[in-house]
Order: sequence, then structure tokens, then C-alpha cells
Amino acid sequence: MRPVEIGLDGLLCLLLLVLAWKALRAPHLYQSAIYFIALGLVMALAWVRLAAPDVALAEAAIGTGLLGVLLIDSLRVFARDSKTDPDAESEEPPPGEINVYPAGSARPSGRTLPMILVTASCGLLAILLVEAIIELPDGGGLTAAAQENLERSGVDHPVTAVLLNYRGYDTWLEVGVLLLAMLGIFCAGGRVGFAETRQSNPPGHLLSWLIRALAPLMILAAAYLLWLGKLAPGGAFQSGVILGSAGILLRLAGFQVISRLPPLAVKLGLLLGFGVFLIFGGAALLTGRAFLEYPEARAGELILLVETAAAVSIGFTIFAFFAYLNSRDQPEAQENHAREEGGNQKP
Amino acid sequence: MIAGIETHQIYAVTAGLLFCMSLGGLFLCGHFFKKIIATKILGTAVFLLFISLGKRNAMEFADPVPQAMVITGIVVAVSAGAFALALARRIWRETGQSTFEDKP
Amino acid sequence: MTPADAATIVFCLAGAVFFLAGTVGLLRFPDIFSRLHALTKADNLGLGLIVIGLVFQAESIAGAFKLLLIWGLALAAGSNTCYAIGRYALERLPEKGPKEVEK
Amino acid sequence: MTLNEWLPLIIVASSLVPGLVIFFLAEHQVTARTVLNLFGATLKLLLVLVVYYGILRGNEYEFRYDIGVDLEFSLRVDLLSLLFAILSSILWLVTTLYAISYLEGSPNRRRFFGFFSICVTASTGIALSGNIVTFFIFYEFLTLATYPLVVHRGTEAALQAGRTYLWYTIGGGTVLFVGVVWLFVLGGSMEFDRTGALAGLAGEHSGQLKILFWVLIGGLGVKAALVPLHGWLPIAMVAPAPVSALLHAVAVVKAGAFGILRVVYDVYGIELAEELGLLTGLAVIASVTIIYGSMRALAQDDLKRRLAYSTVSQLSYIALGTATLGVTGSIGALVHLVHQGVMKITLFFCAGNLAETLGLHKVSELNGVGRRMPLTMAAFTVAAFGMIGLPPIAGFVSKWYLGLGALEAGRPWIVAVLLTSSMLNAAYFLPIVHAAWFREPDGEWTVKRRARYLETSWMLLAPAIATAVLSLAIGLFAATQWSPLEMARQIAEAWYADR
Amino acid sequence: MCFLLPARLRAPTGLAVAAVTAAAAVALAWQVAVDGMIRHNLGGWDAPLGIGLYADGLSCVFLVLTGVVGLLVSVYARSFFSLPEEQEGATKLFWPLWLILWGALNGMFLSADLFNLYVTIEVVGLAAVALTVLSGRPPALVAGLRYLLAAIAGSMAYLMGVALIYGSVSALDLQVVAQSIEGGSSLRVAFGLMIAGLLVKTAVFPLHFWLPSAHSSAQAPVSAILSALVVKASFYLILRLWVDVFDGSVTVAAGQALGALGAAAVLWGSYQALRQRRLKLMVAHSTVGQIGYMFLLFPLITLAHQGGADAPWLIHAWTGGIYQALAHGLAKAAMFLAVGVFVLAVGSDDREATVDLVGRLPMTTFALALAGVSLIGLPPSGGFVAKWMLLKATFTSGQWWWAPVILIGSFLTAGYVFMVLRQAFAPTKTPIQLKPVPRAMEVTALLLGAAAILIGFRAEEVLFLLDVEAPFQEAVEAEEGGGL
Repeated sequence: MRPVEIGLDGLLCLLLLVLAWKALRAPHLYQSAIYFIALGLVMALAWVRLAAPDVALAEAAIGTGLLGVLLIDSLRVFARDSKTDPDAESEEPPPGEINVYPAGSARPSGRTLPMILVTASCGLLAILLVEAIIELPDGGGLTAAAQENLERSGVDHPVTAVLLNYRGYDTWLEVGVLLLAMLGIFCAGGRVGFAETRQSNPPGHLLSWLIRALAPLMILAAAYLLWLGKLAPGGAFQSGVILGSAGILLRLAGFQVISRLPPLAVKLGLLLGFGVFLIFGGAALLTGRAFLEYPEARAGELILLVETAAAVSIGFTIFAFFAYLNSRDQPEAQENHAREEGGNQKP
Repeated sequence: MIAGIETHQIYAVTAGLLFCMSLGGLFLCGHFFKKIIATKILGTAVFLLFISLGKRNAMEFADPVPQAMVITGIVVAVSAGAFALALARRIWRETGQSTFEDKP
Repeated sequence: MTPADAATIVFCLAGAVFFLAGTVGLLRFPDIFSRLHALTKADNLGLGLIVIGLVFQAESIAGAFKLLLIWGLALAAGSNTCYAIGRYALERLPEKGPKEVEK
Repeated sequence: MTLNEWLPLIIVASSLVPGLVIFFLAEHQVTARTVLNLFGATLKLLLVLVVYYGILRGNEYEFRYDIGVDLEFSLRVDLLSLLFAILSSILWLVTTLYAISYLEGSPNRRRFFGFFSICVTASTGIALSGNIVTFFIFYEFLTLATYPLVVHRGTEAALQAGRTYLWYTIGGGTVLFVGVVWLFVLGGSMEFDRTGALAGLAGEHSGQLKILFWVLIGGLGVKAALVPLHGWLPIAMVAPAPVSALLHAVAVVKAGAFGILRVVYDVYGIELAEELGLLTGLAVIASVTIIYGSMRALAQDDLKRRLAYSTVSQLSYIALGTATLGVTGSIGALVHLVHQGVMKITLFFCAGNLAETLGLHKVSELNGVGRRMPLTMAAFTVAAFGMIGLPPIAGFVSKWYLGLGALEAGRPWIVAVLLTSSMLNAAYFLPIVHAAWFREPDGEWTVKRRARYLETSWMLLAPAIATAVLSLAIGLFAATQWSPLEMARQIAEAWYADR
Repeated sequence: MCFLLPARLRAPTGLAVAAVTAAAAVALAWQVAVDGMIRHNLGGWDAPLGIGLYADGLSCVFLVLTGVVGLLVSVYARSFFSLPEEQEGATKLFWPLWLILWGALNGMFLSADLFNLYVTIEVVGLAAVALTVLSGRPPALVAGLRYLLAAIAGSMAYLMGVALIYGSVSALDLQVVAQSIEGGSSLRVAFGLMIAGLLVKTAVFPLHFWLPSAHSSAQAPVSAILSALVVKASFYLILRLWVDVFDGSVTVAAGQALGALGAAAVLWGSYQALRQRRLKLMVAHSTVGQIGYMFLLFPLITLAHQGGADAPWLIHAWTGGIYQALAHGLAKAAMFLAVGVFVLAVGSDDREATVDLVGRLPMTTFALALAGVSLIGLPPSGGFVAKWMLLKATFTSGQWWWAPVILIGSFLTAGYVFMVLRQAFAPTKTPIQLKPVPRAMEVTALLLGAAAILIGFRAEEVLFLLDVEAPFQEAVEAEEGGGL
């Protein structure tokens, strides 16, 4: 290890810690969100330093990109929607007041004791944990095993091999988690289905031109990454995320995307990845192999097919998260607004 | 002394610290929004440990198994986070409640 | 050290200087428009210089082309972001006056 | 499996099945319900008698069923269980007849008879249990089955009584649970026919065994209403008369007393109990209870409450006899188990008749009631004299043996207790008898229920008279081969056989 | 092998899938009982690279429990969600969510891979929260968020432990890990983190803070699923880790600590249940208490290790704890379903509103009573067998200090169960109009209650199943040898 490298890694780690601290302690939610997104970006650098470009891609795209968009979109809600208490209505700041975010860390004075307790126990845990981590043996891992079996797996990139072949079951479940989260968000929203509305203030001409131009490019990039996953960093997740962000961009620019699709297609899109996995798994069982086992000779093609389906589903679901949350509040908010106005007029 | 430190160790220790910090944050932060952020950092810390463990061999290739697990983990964590956000938003809209303490 | 390496070092250093200047500008300038100004210059030029520096290291024409594509995309995205922020600030300015915008 | 193995189970099921079926009948299907009830009761009695006959011929009846690991469900017939089983099946039949008439026209009869049958199932199960676990299972089952009966009326007082009853019995059950598990850990599954399993442990664990004994007695003493655990019994009086009758005569209190018998004789064995010095303590507690119960009974004006305290007192004769070392004392205890049941059920039937026919609940209202309801009061008088211990009624026999046993064991103070108690018995029963027969009525009777020929409905009257006659008969014919006394003698002699 | 397909369809299909799933679980259990342990390597890759599914007696017992409860709850839910009162929110998503949850539970019982277990517990957690907030009522939403955050924190702690284990032994398969495990502080910390994370999900005192509100604010079938099955899943996992993976490295102190938490849960949960006026809250608190009983198993099986692997009480403690899980699963499902019927019919879940329940809803009252009997541990019932075994193990192993906890807990349980039933016999002065309730709902509640009682009659089959590849083989053999 060269001192320069140590210095660089040390600096990155310090930055990570500081950003995390800031994200947790910032007085405003908005700042928290920004620090968190910055943390994600630095983290992506850290992944690269740790020779994990796949993870870096995933983190930057999903962990920071998608979640960042969702967080900031949520801030809009937390800032704008007033309490339903009608008395408080008049004291609310006028609409458009963006910078007044509810403070997140206002803490009643009675909570000193739990604070000390929590801090102390976390400190203790930290000591134990660091000791445990330092004690871990050097070396080990399954790199060798993964490499050895690479030939039989049908792909050349070990991470993809693990994701889709060795541990394909996890990936299947994970696509299931995405589907589940979508259902959960439906539950939380109390409404199934999407209601995209046109943005109240349309973006400028320039932006919509750019996004129109970018969308096909992004789809192309997604396809490229998918293909690349066979031999180099890339694959279903990264590609899916790019697809999803294409959708989010379109949506941000005010396009209605999901509403234009028939409901059945929406459902199919959400289910595609999960279903294709299941079909392959079942087929393998029927032909006397283990669940999710690929025949060696054709593993490459089959994996690509499954990956494509998974990518489409992932992209679609990620976009659906955003589309649902983003559109969720608007009709009702307007409705409320209309009702209030009506109420004001009567007396 | 310094030369004996490996890259992965620096990151692994950072992961441990991050984990504890965000765990404390999860308990101490009041607002739903910050609690959600704390859970995300918690997840990131765990993933960091995984990946740094994969780098132990100081080879060109990092261990692919933890990488694959982390990619899976990130997706799972983001799904959970999105769900939590959706819930928090709904609660805020329905009741104006933004922490577990205040009862509107 | 080959001439290509030397060129890379020069261009990348120049790019870094632009980034540094842009960051200082972002931190020190008083209002939103001048900050935007500093930021975009640094982004576009700094990134451009670094890309050019890296092109010398590219193994193939395709690789070099990809690097340039990145720059192009970043340019488009950067100008759009700048445009959006500026427009937003302009709309709000009459009511609120200049204020902190953090990105 | 042969029929002999299944018979104990069938005996238990003969009341369980009708009970469960009754729940599925509609409230208004009176005939079906009555037929079912009587069929079950008769069948049970017949089966018990068949088994008795078989036992006398040397057959063995045992049903075993493995629940898992080392929990075993076992029903086994021996003479002691037969004694209790015969008592409960006879009295169940009689009480069912009585209850059908008593509750005529009142609501929720389906529920009542359902639980009534289940309650008898539990007490038969207790009688036939072959080991301590099975005993415990039925013991707790009994608690559950009687609760709905106690609160049957649903009034505030009934609910209150139910609550008290539950706290006492569940508390007792919990203590017993500890005792049973502890016992199990020390001595294995505790089959009742393998007495002396604990004897080997006496040297090493005598301290534990002593504590364990009192834990077990503490658990059982709640149902056996030993002072100071008797609090629930007088309060539970609010239940309908047939329930009180059954509760006091067979079901609940006898379960406790029966349990004490089993623990002393079949679990510890009389020798071990004596060796550990446990019997004297038990005798003292029983004596205190006898005297205390009688004193309290004196002070009660409510007829059923007076009877209840009388139960507290009379029950402890069984515990007292158990604690008296020697065959005669044991015979007294065993025979009193039966005699007290028959006499006490008579008294409750009569009290029920008075309440149901004339609306009389208080002792002070009974002046001259003998003229209006001569048959009822005649039955009452017989049973009351029996309780006091006048020959030749059943009570005399048991007291005689108890006293004799005490003298044999060299504990004359027990005789003193018996005499005091008898005097107190006389003091609270004789005024009732006197008032009923020799005082002038206070005024006109307000008649709640009319019958054409008799003083009240024959279905109410017949059971009371039958049990009165029975208590007279088992006293008179105590020396014959088929009497309870003879059975008790055989059981007790078996216990002391190896001494 | 059963793979359990979540179907995105409505009630009839859902019900059909439920039946198939339950049948598959039973069939698998049968196969395991006959042929012994089954292992299936997914994707054809052996451990350590691939993920294995693995069914032994322990997993089958839980699979069958889930199958039985799941099927009955499905029948109930079909009626429940067709009621006009329960149409608000996203209730039509009940079926897909519930079937995913069920599939994930089964996946968890079968999985033999630490990371895969993480994914399944996360699926279980997310699906459970989604079901909690199904009605969209504000209390449910808040409770759901609290539940979700607790669940995420718990699974992250678990995952941190997994990372440490991977770091030290480079394997994730349970069996491989178990073989290659050695002592060391990193393993201890890993174990502590995993257990702590799972304790949050199992809602063991004092980490139960999320449970009462979540379980009581969900709709009736959901509450039943959460209380009867979901908390059992993480209990199963703790058990699995404790006896199969960290077998050699658990210490007496750890066992005692877990037992102490369990004991505190028993007392606190039962006491809180006694204090509640709202029925659903009472039942939810009762879950906290009853879960505590299951954790009394740990000190008993742990001390045994020090005393040699053939200690006679091992088998008692082991079966007692698992029996408690089974009996509680059935009884609590019955209780929540019965309370659900009651709330629908009467329109209130106040404890005092149960007046004259016997007369008005006899079947439901009976179900409630049966479930109560099993919870208290009165014989004959599954709860009785469980408490008997546990109590016996405490005495035999000399750890008598757990005995008072078991008994006081029973006593408190009796208290709150009878507080409900006490009112049930009181006749009403003013006849209250009851809403009609579908028959199927009453019947399923009753069936579950009856099942909770019936497993007390026949423990042998369950125990036989449990014996397949069970830990403590030596103890079993010693026991059998001694018996012969």
C-alpha cells in the first residue's frame, strides 16, 4: 500500500463519515437530502476504489439517483401540504414558499436521557464492531470458486454469473421485492393505478427538446449495458435503472407515460421479470434439472433472455415508483384546494 | 505501521462506524424523513463492509459474490426506502404528523 | 513518458484548475446568477479539458469517441440544469429577492 | 385393543358426547335434549356397574394413550375410582331429572345442560384417572366446565361469584401444576397403581418431598375448601340449585377431596406420609376447617349459605380421616366421601324445592313449612339428622368409623373435634327442623309453582326423596356386601395390606 | 419440492392457490417424515457457491403450521374482504400480498443460505407492512411505518452479521458455515448482531415497541397472519441459527440473557394485556407475552450443552418451545379472527362490549374460549403440552427460576382471557342489533381454536416430524434407550 493510496482512501472514508453525520444532523430536511445524495456519490467512488464497478453503477443509479429523486420529490410534499387542521390553514405560508422546510431535529428537552443512552450504546457497539472487523482474517472469499465455474455459467463476467446463475434464486426474489414494493406503495397510497397529470408549469422548450432527444439514447445505452453484462461490468440492473430513469426524465418533463399504456400492459410490465424467471425455473424442474438450472450449452442465450425481461421489469417498476408517488398528491391536492375555495366563498 | 494497513481495512472500519452512527441516528432523529435517510445509510454501511471484504485478496478481481449480493441488497433497500417514503408522505398528508411522538 | 502522457497530464491539470476555480466561485460569489456562471464554466471547460486529456490514453477510436460522447452529454445536461435553475430563480425573484439555492 | 381397554374411555365419553351434541341442538328442542341427557346418564350408570361387576371378578380395565414425549393419558379402574364413579353417575342421573324440572321455561337451557354434561365428564375423568397427569387434566377441565354453570344466571352477583371462583380455582390449579410437574420430575409418571415410587427418594430428598406435599395439598385444598382456601364456596351459592347440589355433592369439592386421597395414599403412600410427618399437619388443618365451617354456618340466615358452610365443614371429615393413620380411619374417610355426597345433595334439592315452590330462601322464613311441604321437609329432616350423625342414617356410620379410627391411631383429640362438630351441626340443623315442623306459619304462602296432586312438581320431589331414602338405606344396610362401607373397607385394607 | 407462486388474482384464485400451497406443505412434510431430510440445490450449484433449499423436521413443522393457519385465514379473508365495510383503501391487493408473504415465509423455512434468508425476511417484512396498511386508516399507517423502520433496522443488523460471517468463513450456506465456524470475537459480534436484529422482528421485550400498534390496527385476517405466522418466522430463524449454526459457540450467559428477555416479555406483555380495554390491543399485547414463552427455550437448551449433549431435559425444552410456537400460532389466529367477527357484529372492540356474547355469538365465543384455554395453558390443549414440557425442563435442569415466570404468566393470561369471557355471560338489558356475519368467518375461527386444543391431544406425530434431523439426537436416543 502506497501512502498516497492510504491518504486517498482515508480522505474518502473521512468524507463518508462527515457526510453521513451531516445528513443525520442537518437542521433542515432539504440539507439532509442533499448531504445524503452527496454521500451516495462519494460512496460510488469508494466502490470503484474497492474494484466493484458493478456496485458503483448500481449505487449511483439506484441508490442515489432514484432514491434522490424520490427524496426530493417527497420534500416537495412535506413542504407544501399543510396540516389538515383547518384552524392552522390561515397561518400557513403562502404557496411557493419553498425554503421553509420543517425542521427535522427539533428535540424536546425531555429526551436527553435516551439520547445519552443511545449514544453510549452505539459507541459501545462501534468499539465491538470495529474490533470484530479488524479481527477478520485476511484473504478468503469465493473468488476462486466463482472463476473456476465461470465457463459452465454461460457468461464471462463473474458478477453476472453470480447474479443470474449461481445465485439466480436471490435475484428472482429481488425482482419479487421490487414488485412487492410497488404493491406496498399502492397500499400506502390507498389507490391502485396511476394518475399522471400534466405539470402545472411546463418545462421550457429546451428541456423538453433535450429529453426527447435523450430518451432513445438512454434506451440504446440500456441495451448496450445489458449486452455488456456478459463480459464486463453492467447487466440487468444497471440497464433497468437507465430505462427507469429515461421514464423519470420523460415524466419530469411533463409527459404522460404510464397513463397511455393499457392497464394490462402495466401489469405485464411489472410482472415480466418475475414471470420469466419463474417460467425458466419451472421448465428446468420439468426437464429434470434443479430449479433455475440452465442447460450448460445454451446458458448464455437463456441468461440474456432472462436478463432482458428482468431489465424491462426493473426499469418499469422503478419508473412506476416515481410515477405513482409523483402523481399521487396532485389530483387530491387540487381537489382540496377547490373545496377550500368553495368553503371560503360560502360564508 | 501505516504501510501495513490495507485498503479494505480502512473501508471496513469506516463501515462499522457508519453503521453505528446511523443506528443512533435512526433512534434519535424525530422526523420520518430523517429516519428513512438513517435506514438508507445503515444499509450503505453494511454494503460497504461486504464489498471491502471482497477486496481482501488484493487481486485485480474483487470477489464477485459479495458484489452480487450488494447489488441485490441495494435494490431491496431502495424498494423498502421507497415504500417507507410513500407511507410517510401519506401519513403527513392525512394527519399532518411527521414524527412518532406528536399526536395531532 | 511518452508525449501522449505529457499531454494528458497537462490537459488534466488544466481541467482541474478550472474545476477548482469553479468551486471557489460557487462558494464565494454573492448571488445565484453569478454562482451559476462560475459553475457552468467550470463544468463545461474543466470536464472538456479532462476528457481531451484522457483521449490521449484511449486504446481505440471507439474509446475516444465514447469519451467525447460523455462530454457532449454532460454539456447538454449541464446547460439544461443551469437553464432550469436560472428560470426558476427568475420566476421567484420579484417576490423573494436573491436567496440561497444549494445546487 | 379389547373392549375392556376401551370401557373407561366410553364411560367418560358417555356424558361428553351428549354434552357436545346438546350444543348443536336448538334451544327449543326440549324433548331431544331430555332424552339425550337421560340416555347418557343411564348409560353411564350402567357401564359403571358393569365395570364394577368386572372388577369384582378380577378383570382389569385400563386405557392408555400417549400424548407425546413422556406425557401419557391413562384411564384405569380401581375400587377407589369406582367408588367415586358410581357416586357421580348415580347423582348425575338424579340431578339431571331434577334440573330438567327446575329450569323448566328458563332461558339458555341448551348451554346449561351442555356444560352440565361436560362437568360430569370431568368428574368421572377424575375418578378414572390412572396417573397424576390425567388427574390434573380433568381437574382443570372441571374448573372450565363449571364456570359457565356458576355464572349461568348472568346477574351481577353471579358474575361476581364466577370471578371469585375462577381466581381461586385457577390459582389452585397453577399451584397444583407446579406440584404435578415437580412430582413428575422426582418420581416419573406417577401411575396411581405404583405406590411407593417416591419411597426410595425419602432419604435423599425428604425436604423436597415435604414441600412438594404442601404444594399439592395447597393446590387441591382450594377445591376441597380447606380453610383458608374456602372463600369461593359460599359465594358460589348464587348458582341454580341443581348446580349447587352437584358442585357440593360430587363435582368440584369432591374432586379436591378425592385428589387429597390419591396424593396421600397412592402417590406418597401412607407410610411415607407418616414417615415425613405430614399427616398431623393435615389433620390439624382439617380440624380447624371443620370447626370453623360449622361456626360460620351457625351465623347464616340464608339457607343455601348455611348449607354451603356446612359443606366446608363436612368435607374436611374426609381429609381428617385420610390423615388418621389406620384402616378404620381411612374407611371413615372413604365412606364419608359417598355419604356426605348423598346427604348434601338431598339438602340442596330440598332447599331448591323450597325456593322454587314457595320462594323461600331464608332460614327465618321456614316456620311451619313442614305442613305445606311435608315430603320435602321429611327428606330434609332425614338428611339433616344424617349430617348430625344420628343413627341409623349414613352420617352416623362415617362418623363412627372416623372416631374409632382416631382412637385406634391414638389421637383422642380428633374425637373431641368430631363431637364438637356434631354438636355444632345439631345447633344449626335442629332449629330448622324444629321451625319447619313445630312452629306456626307466619302467614300465607306465595306459591310460585303449583302441582295438581303433590306439594310441588313430582320431578322436583322425587329426586329429593330418592336421595333421602338412599342415605337412610346406606346407613341401615352398611353391613351388607354391596354397601359403600364394604367397598371402602376393601380399598382401605388394600392400602394397609403390606403393613 | 414446493415453489409457491404468488398470484395476482382475486379471491377464488387466491383461495385455490392457498389450498394448493397448504397441500404442498403437508405433502413435503410427509415426504420428509418418511424419507428424512431433503436438500435441493438451486440452479444446480452446490454450496458454497449456490443456494440450497433444505427441509428438515423443524422447517416442516413450521411449514405445516403456516399451511394450516394460512388456509383457514384465507377462507376467512375471502368472506371478510367481500364485506362492504372492508372495502376502503387498497384491500383488493390483499390476495397478491398475502400470497407473496406466504411464499416468502415458506421460502424462509426452506432456505439454507444466510443471504437468501436476508432476502426472504425482507420480503416477509415488506409484505407484512403492506398488509398492515391495507386499510389506509391513519393509525394503521403510522403503525405500519413504525413497523417498517423497525423491520429494516432489524434486517440490516442481521445482514451486518452475515457480512461478518462471510468475512470470517467465506461461506453462506448454513451447513457449511456451521462446520467451519470457530470461536473469536468477530463471530460473537456477528452472532449478537444477527440475533439482535431478529429479536426486533420477533418483538421480544424490550424491542416489542412496534408490535401492539401494528397488530391491533391491521384488519382482522391480517392481524391473525402477523401474530400467528410472521413473528414465528423470525423466531424460527433464531432457533435455526442457535442450534444449527452457532451450536458450539453459544454461551450460557447468552442463553440466560435471552431467557431473561423472554421472561420479561412474558410478565410485561401479559400485564399490559390485562390493562387494555380494547380487545385487539389486548390480543396484540398477549402476543408479546406469549412470544416470551418461546424464548425460555434458549437458556434451557444452552445450559444443556455444558452438561453434555444427552441431558434428558433437552428434548423437553426443545419440544416445549416449538410446541408453544405452534399452539400460539393456532390460538392467536383463532383469537384475532374471533375478535374480528365480534368487532364486525357489534361495531366496537371495547372489552366491556362483550356483554352477553354467549347468547349472541355462541360460536365465536366458543372459539375465543378455546383459544384462551390454550394460551393460558390449561389442559387439554397445545399450550398445556408446551408449558408442561418447559416447566419440566426447568425443574430437571435445575433452572427453577424460570418456573415462577411461566406460572405467573399463565395466571395473568387467565386474567385477561376471563376478563373478556366474564362479560360474555351477562345478559343484556337492551338488546343490541347485531350485524350479520358470514358463517364461514365464525367457522374458521372455531376450527383454529379447536386445532389449538386438539394438538394437545396428539403430540406424537408433531414430535416425530420434529425428530427428522433434529438437534440433540444423542438426547433423543438416550431417552429412547432409557425408555426401553
